[in-house]
Amino acid sequence: MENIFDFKDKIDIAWCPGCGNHAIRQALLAALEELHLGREKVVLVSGIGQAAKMPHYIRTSFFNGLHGRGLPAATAIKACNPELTVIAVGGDGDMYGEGGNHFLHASRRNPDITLFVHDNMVYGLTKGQAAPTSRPGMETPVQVFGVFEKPLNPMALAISLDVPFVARVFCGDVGQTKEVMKKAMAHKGFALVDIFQPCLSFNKVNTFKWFKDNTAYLPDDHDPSDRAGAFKKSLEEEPFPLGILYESDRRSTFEENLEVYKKDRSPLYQREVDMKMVEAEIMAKR
Amino acid sequence: MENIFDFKDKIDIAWCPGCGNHAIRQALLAALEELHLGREKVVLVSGIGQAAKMPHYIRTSFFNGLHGRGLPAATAIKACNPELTVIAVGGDGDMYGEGGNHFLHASRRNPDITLFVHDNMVYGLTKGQAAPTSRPGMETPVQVFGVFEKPLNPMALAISLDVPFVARVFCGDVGQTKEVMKKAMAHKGFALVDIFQPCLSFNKVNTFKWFKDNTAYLPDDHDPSDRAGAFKKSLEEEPFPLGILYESDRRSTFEENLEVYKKDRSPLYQREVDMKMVEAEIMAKR
Amino acid sequence: MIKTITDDLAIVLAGEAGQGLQSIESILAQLLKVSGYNFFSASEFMSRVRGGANSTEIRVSAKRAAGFLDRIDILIPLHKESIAHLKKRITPETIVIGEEDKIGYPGMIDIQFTRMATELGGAVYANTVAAGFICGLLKIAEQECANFILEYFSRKSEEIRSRNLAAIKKGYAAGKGLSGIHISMGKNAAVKTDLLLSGSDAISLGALAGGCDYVCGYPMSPSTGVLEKMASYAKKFAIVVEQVEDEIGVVNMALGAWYAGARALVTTSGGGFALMCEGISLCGMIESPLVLHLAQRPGPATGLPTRTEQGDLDMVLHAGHGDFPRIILAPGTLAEGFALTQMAFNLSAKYQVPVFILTDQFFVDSRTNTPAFNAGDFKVEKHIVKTEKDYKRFSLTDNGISPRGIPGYGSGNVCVDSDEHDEDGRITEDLDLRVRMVDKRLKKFAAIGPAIIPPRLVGDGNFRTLVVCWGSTFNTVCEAVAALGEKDIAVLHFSWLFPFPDQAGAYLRKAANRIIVENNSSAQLARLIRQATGVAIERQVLKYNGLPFAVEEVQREIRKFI
Amino acid sequence: MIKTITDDLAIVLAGEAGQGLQSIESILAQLLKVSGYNFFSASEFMSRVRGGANSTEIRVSAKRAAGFLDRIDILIPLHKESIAHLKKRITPETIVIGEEDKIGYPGMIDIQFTRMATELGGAVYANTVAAGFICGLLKIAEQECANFILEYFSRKSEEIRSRNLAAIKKGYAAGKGLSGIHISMGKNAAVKTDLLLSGSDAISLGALAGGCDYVCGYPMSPSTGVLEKMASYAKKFAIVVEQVEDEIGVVNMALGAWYAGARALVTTSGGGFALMCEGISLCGMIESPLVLHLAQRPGPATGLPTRTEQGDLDMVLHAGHGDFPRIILAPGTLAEGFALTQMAFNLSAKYQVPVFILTDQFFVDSRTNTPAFNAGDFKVEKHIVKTEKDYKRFSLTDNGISPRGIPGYGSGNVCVDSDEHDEDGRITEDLDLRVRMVDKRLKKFAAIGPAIIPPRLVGDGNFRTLVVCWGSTFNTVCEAVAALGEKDIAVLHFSWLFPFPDQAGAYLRKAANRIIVENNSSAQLARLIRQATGVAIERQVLKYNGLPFAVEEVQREIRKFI
Ligand SMILES: Cc1ncc(C[n+]2csc(CCOP(=O)(O)OP(=O)(O)O)c2C)c(N)n1
Ligand SMILES: Cc1ncc(C[n+]2csc(CCOP(=O)(O)OP(=O)(O)O)c2C)c(N)n1
Ligand code: SF4
Ligand code: SF4
Ligand SMILES: [Mg+2]
Ligand SMILES: [Mg+2]
Repeated sequence: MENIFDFKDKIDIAWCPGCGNHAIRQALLAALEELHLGREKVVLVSGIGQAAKMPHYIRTSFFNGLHGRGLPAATAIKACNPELTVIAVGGDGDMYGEGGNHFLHASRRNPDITLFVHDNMVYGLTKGQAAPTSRPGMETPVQVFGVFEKPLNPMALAISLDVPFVARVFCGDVGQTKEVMKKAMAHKGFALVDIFQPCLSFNKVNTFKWFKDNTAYLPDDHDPSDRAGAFKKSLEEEPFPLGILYESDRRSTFEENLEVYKKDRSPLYQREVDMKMVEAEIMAKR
Repeated sequence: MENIFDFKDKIDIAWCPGCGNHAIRQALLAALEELHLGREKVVLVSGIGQAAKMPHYIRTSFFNGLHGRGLPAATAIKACNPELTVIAVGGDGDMYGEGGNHFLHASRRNPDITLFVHDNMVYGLTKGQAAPTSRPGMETPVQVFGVFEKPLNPMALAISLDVPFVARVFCGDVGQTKEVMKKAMAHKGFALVDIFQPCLSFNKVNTFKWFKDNTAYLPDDHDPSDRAGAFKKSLEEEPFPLGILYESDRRSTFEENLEVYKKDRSPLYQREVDMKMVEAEIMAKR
Repeated sequence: MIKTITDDLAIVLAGEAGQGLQSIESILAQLLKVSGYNFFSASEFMSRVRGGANSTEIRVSAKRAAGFLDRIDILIPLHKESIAHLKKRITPETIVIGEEDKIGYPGMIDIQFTRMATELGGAVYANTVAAGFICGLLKIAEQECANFILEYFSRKSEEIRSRNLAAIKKGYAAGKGLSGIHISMGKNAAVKTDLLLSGSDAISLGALAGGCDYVCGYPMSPSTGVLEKMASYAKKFAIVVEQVEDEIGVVNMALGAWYAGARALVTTSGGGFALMCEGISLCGMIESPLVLHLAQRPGPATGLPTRTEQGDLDMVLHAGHGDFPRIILAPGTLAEGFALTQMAFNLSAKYQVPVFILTDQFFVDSRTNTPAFNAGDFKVEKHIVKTEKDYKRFSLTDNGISPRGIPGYGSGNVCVDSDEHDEDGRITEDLDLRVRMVDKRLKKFAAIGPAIIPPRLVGDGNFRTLVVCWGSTFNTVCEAVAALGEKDIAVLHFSWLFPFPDQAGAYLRKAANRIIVENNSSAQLARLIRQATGVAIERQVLKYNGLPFAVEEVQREIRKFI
Repeated sequence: MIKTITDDLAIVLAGEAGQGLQSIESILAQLLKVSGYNFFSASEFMSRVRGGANSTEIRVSAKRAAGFLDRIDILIPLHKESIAHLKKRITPETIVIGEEDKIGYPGMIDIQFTRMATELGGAVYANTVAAGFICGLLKIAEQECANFILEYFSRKSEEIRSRNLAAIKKGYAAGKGLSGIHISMGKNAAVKTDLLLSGSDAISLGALAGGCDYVCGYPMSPSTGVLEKMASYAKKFAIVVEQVEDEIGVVNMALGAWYAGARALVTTSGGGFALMCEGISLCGMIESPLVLHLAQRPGPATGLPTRTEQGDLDMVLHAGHGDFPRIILAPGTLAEGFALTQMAFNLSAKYQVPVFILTDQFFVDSRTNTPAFNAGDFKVEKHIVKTEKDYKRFSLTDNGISPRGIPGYGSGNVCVDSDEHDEDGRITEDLDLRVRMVDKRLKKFAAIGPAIIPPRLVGDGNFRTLVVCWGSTFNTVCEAVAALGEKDIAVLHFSWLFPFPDQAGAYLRKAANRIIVENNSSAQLARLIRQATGVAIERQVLKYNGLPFAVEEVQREIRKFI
């Protein structure tokens, strides 16, 4: 059977051959299919970057907006129509650099959307400058003395913000990537999956092999409901833990909190304003 | 003896009488004096808000820039002249809302500047909307159904970012506020002091009494060098812990990492470009 | 000497922030209107919550008049600094009324508002005493005042209600008893059925009637009023009102909302808007509707946060990189504020372009009575289609407008992209298609053409002198020009600024003498006019101290040019 | 049939991203120049790292020529798609050279670059073979080629060096031996002492000579080249180069740097600039210097990230809320790129206004030889003062410019505020002072006046037809107009756009026939001209498909209007 989210004809994918993004795409296609979602009910939202081109290679509706600005759009889309499955996708620069503030505050709102960050520790599309997750010492044409800023730790950050689903995977393991994607999408609330992804062309340090050598699956006894414990775990580096670090069901979602859905669950576009009520409101100003 | 950082004549301070900002100002004046800093070597940097008016009421140089944008300016000022003592000051909206992304990335850079955030859990200057730190349930003219977003926890956030000095004080205790300010300024690296401050006019929930009742000094045996422990502590609420939650000396500062100071410690403004070298560089293009 | 006022009274209340000028204004607004007086108020205040020196002008008139006056007939200063603060406007004609011991203005009429209030149970009632005093002066029916006060404080405790009642009566008696001022002003029963609105009210009601169901913003004076008004309607009208982390988030959220089928309004001021420019460009590229209210204040940067200016036209005209169409409106009256905002939603949905509504602090914070408008005259036009399987969001059509689908409505996919894209919304590097897409977007200028509202000519059709203005200055300029009493002069007011109304050219060329009046320092509309028509307007009346134009001032300045 | 080329050869290399067009171009650039040929190259490429279809034009000429040509004399396609990609430019005159089995273009000359390379040890050497082939065709001294290649790969292993050497020789032999093309082009020894620069190089060297010591940016095509160039100079010239988290941080960091006494450069593109508008307004308010390089690309929004357009003039003219002065420059040549950037630092420091340098992808990514310029002719003017105890940052002076102090230099305090402020930089609500401060800022327009560079007239002083252009189109337009061979035609090129050079008016009014050439869809300069002078230019040659103008195209379009 064909995957309804895939194209029937061969499409021109602008990623480099061998790029980790292809594997992520495969995992996402499989995850979407296995969740039995309707093609017309899924919206991919992205910014700009190599990762952010993903929507063009999946057959769903999409909003491919500005670099760094995927999350506010995604939040609004879900808020205006909670029936949609909304997935935000972007690069490490996109989501943690330019879009860092939206990440902070989306975490506070907790919309029921899923966020996939392709973490290749580099700016791919702009040809190889450091990303917020680049490791110290990495030299680039801009970071000529090597990166010295402390890399952002998206896991620790997300746990500090109580993002209710915090996971990391390596796209070299397409199976786990897909499984965690499915869990993230099934999770009610804001779910972050940081996906280690080698960039063949511009990251010569964090290669496929490096990721393989420097990651380790979480032990079976890891308790994702223990926030402080998850935080401690999230500080581990080389190997970086893979899997669901933190998961919590304590928070209500943004949409659940919206008064407009308390009595009427229909999406906004289906509603009509009652001009009589507007009239009354005007007349109340007499 | 007069405090050199204070004005000789009475000045018109735009804060409401009784506002917690006055106490913060007293603490800051005392801290500056007790550190024996030169008036011409101190630069206050701020954004916009009630807190951000502080520079106008202290006699130093200042850069009172845009709402939310204090940190990039402060970082650059210190980077261009490491001899200056640079203090950034702003409100909770200023620094954690509009300026959230700069907070994230200033933490990564670790400039040797001090950040004081007046955390009144409300937008004071714009008359009472919710701030990122507002507590759930608080009703305002915009948050008519009460705040439901999860309040930002600046302590947990800063610890997740490994900000090397993370403290919280309550301005009702001017003594502790001053002492922690001094330690923060003395700390080499980025230092955050989140200052609980009642806003009399617009925050009727988190009053002086509320802060008093809902804070507790850190126990003597608190170990600020234990990051995971500090994180766990930072999750405590009502009472919120007061004092230095986390302190680390493991990170080098932004300025220390700047190549331009490796051989020559003079501030940039004192330097001259060598036109002969430029000439040579041009000629190398032959 | 008895001062007699017959048809137009300018009362100015002055005091510091926190003294409650606003509450006196609120009480008077209602009471004057129900009594059949025309009411206008405008406030100027400092950017602080307590202290400083602020003032509110209250204009009571027999005929409709909503221009701002320099003249102060009666000044009620609530603190000493009021006198210095208003010194340029106080003349020997000004009657100063208040607590002589506190204010110390020579020749003032001593009325001890605070003492009276204290006698009634507390200084807090001084505002009500003052309101009562003015009602007494104006000889409003005492019972009306009493009823109103009980209603006004109906949600307060019995004690507060009765003390305010006593306060209004006490003030009333003092006002009525005052000799020295004789006010006999014509009333007009029709006023009673008028609406009493601030500019923020008009914009907000227009948004309701436009079918607005999503509002996002970030607090910023003077635009916050609309954000808060819309929040107050949130429950009744099922509107999502979200305060976003920053203005960049605001505009991107609003675009997401329109994409998903909502009708979103953004409200901001110049500095916030400056942060949205990239988002505006995105709006142009994905051909999204967007309604954005920008309440102007003096810049650059933080400028004078609580004051007024018309300094952001240039920015709004050119915000965002690249070329794409947009619509810019600037209401001159409350009725226009309502109607243009309502229309903005339909225009934006129809042409799929951003529509900007430019107001300013003077506009949003002023309040006056205006004939009731009928929401029934307005219709919400959604301009959305149910998609088919092969739906193409950017199908190339004759007029450049592609039917707009919504994700989840129909069986198609709705794809939008900030990169140059094909009809399907997918990224392209086909450079011929690029040209067709640019042409498609720019074609909308022609499509919009018929919807353009030409500038409004007020005055002598056979003008020799044409006074040109835009947005909030309408009432003041029209009143000033009328007061000149010259025959061959007219006002040309723009409430639709862009795409520039071609009809303006003929008016402008016909005039032998052209004068522009703008509340900014560089005559931004004059530049736009020259760009669009070639006509240069060298006679410029500009004001940029943060205050609105006053009728007398405009009159005086125009006089110099005729 | 033998094709003979005597004075101007257009070679186009085409292939997909990753095939190394750039390295062929680099090798040829150096070799052609040292051989005494004039060199010009321009690249067009897709926004992807691998695949797609890109091309690089290499123009070799006896006389200086840096216009972009449509014509392709020799096409070297490295992949099959090249042919479709360039089909509009391929004519029967075009000689196609390459691997016939792979490309399959009828009548092409079969040269097996890859096979030759494989024989030498690997397909990776095919680029060097191709470069050698062109050198052979042009009969560059073989020894020169050999020496250069050893130098070029001097940091690589011995094996790589020797294989490249073999590759260049092999290619050379094939090129030299080719019958069917005869190239005999005049050489010019003077070219050898020319500089060989890209636009990015020129801007970066100008910044060095301007005393730039702080660079901040956020990567964005096509502006990243300057960021990376400056980073490459960071060590030698002690420059702080910081990649900031976002463009808002960029501009605020740059303002902080200038405040502390650095000379900061920002480099960005349209979308990044759009995010800086609030910061630009802050710059206006605190009267900070700021030098900002904006490399334009087609918008709106993400648009066509790697392509060229002149679509951001409108935005830059009006960026930021409120009124304040600014300077906008747009170099037309490399020499101007260098000199204007150098000057920008001094102008900005002197007048304390933002100075914008507008380039575009075509400008920054093109490379040509140009007579050497002398850094010694330029001086760094700091325009800072040591402060006294009572120093006032915004002292009111006759020309609006206040001596600029730096914190830590002298005994005074340096206070700047985004709110309206007094002379000391402290927040004020004194509305008369507000007016003086606005006037102070706007006075700088007059101060800047004498520094304005008038537009450059090229061609017949007794023109009837005037072709107007700006920025990067200079070379192409001049060449096109010269090629028309008409007598009464001239080019008017603006490299200083704002404050608008008044001198332009006379030229424009003198012309009977005015034509504007702009690489955008709406003739933005034409609008500015009309706004500033009243002169409308209705004859417009516009291009907005993401590619630069070609000489032939401009010639053809202008011809229609004369
Ligand atoms: C406002 C803005 N700034 C800069 C850019 C240029 N830009 C495009 S993608 C990108 C970063 C790409 O890195 P990342 O987000 O990590 O994605 P990747 O390509 O690595 O998947 C940048 C800086 C832009 N498009 N918009
Ligand atoms: C870009 C921008 N957006 C909005 C504002 C309006 N504004 C001024 S202060 C402020 C928030 C004040 O809250 P906070 O930062 O917590 O400071 P506080 O007044 O409570 O001390 C806002 C939204 C602004 N000046 N600039
Ligand atoms: S540049 Fe890197 S991230 Fe981008 S497609 Fe190529 S390999 Fe992947
Ligand atoms: S509004 Fe609140 S924060 Fe602002 S000065 Fe008044 S009490 Fe202080
Ligand atoms: Mg990346
Ligand atoms: Mg606050």
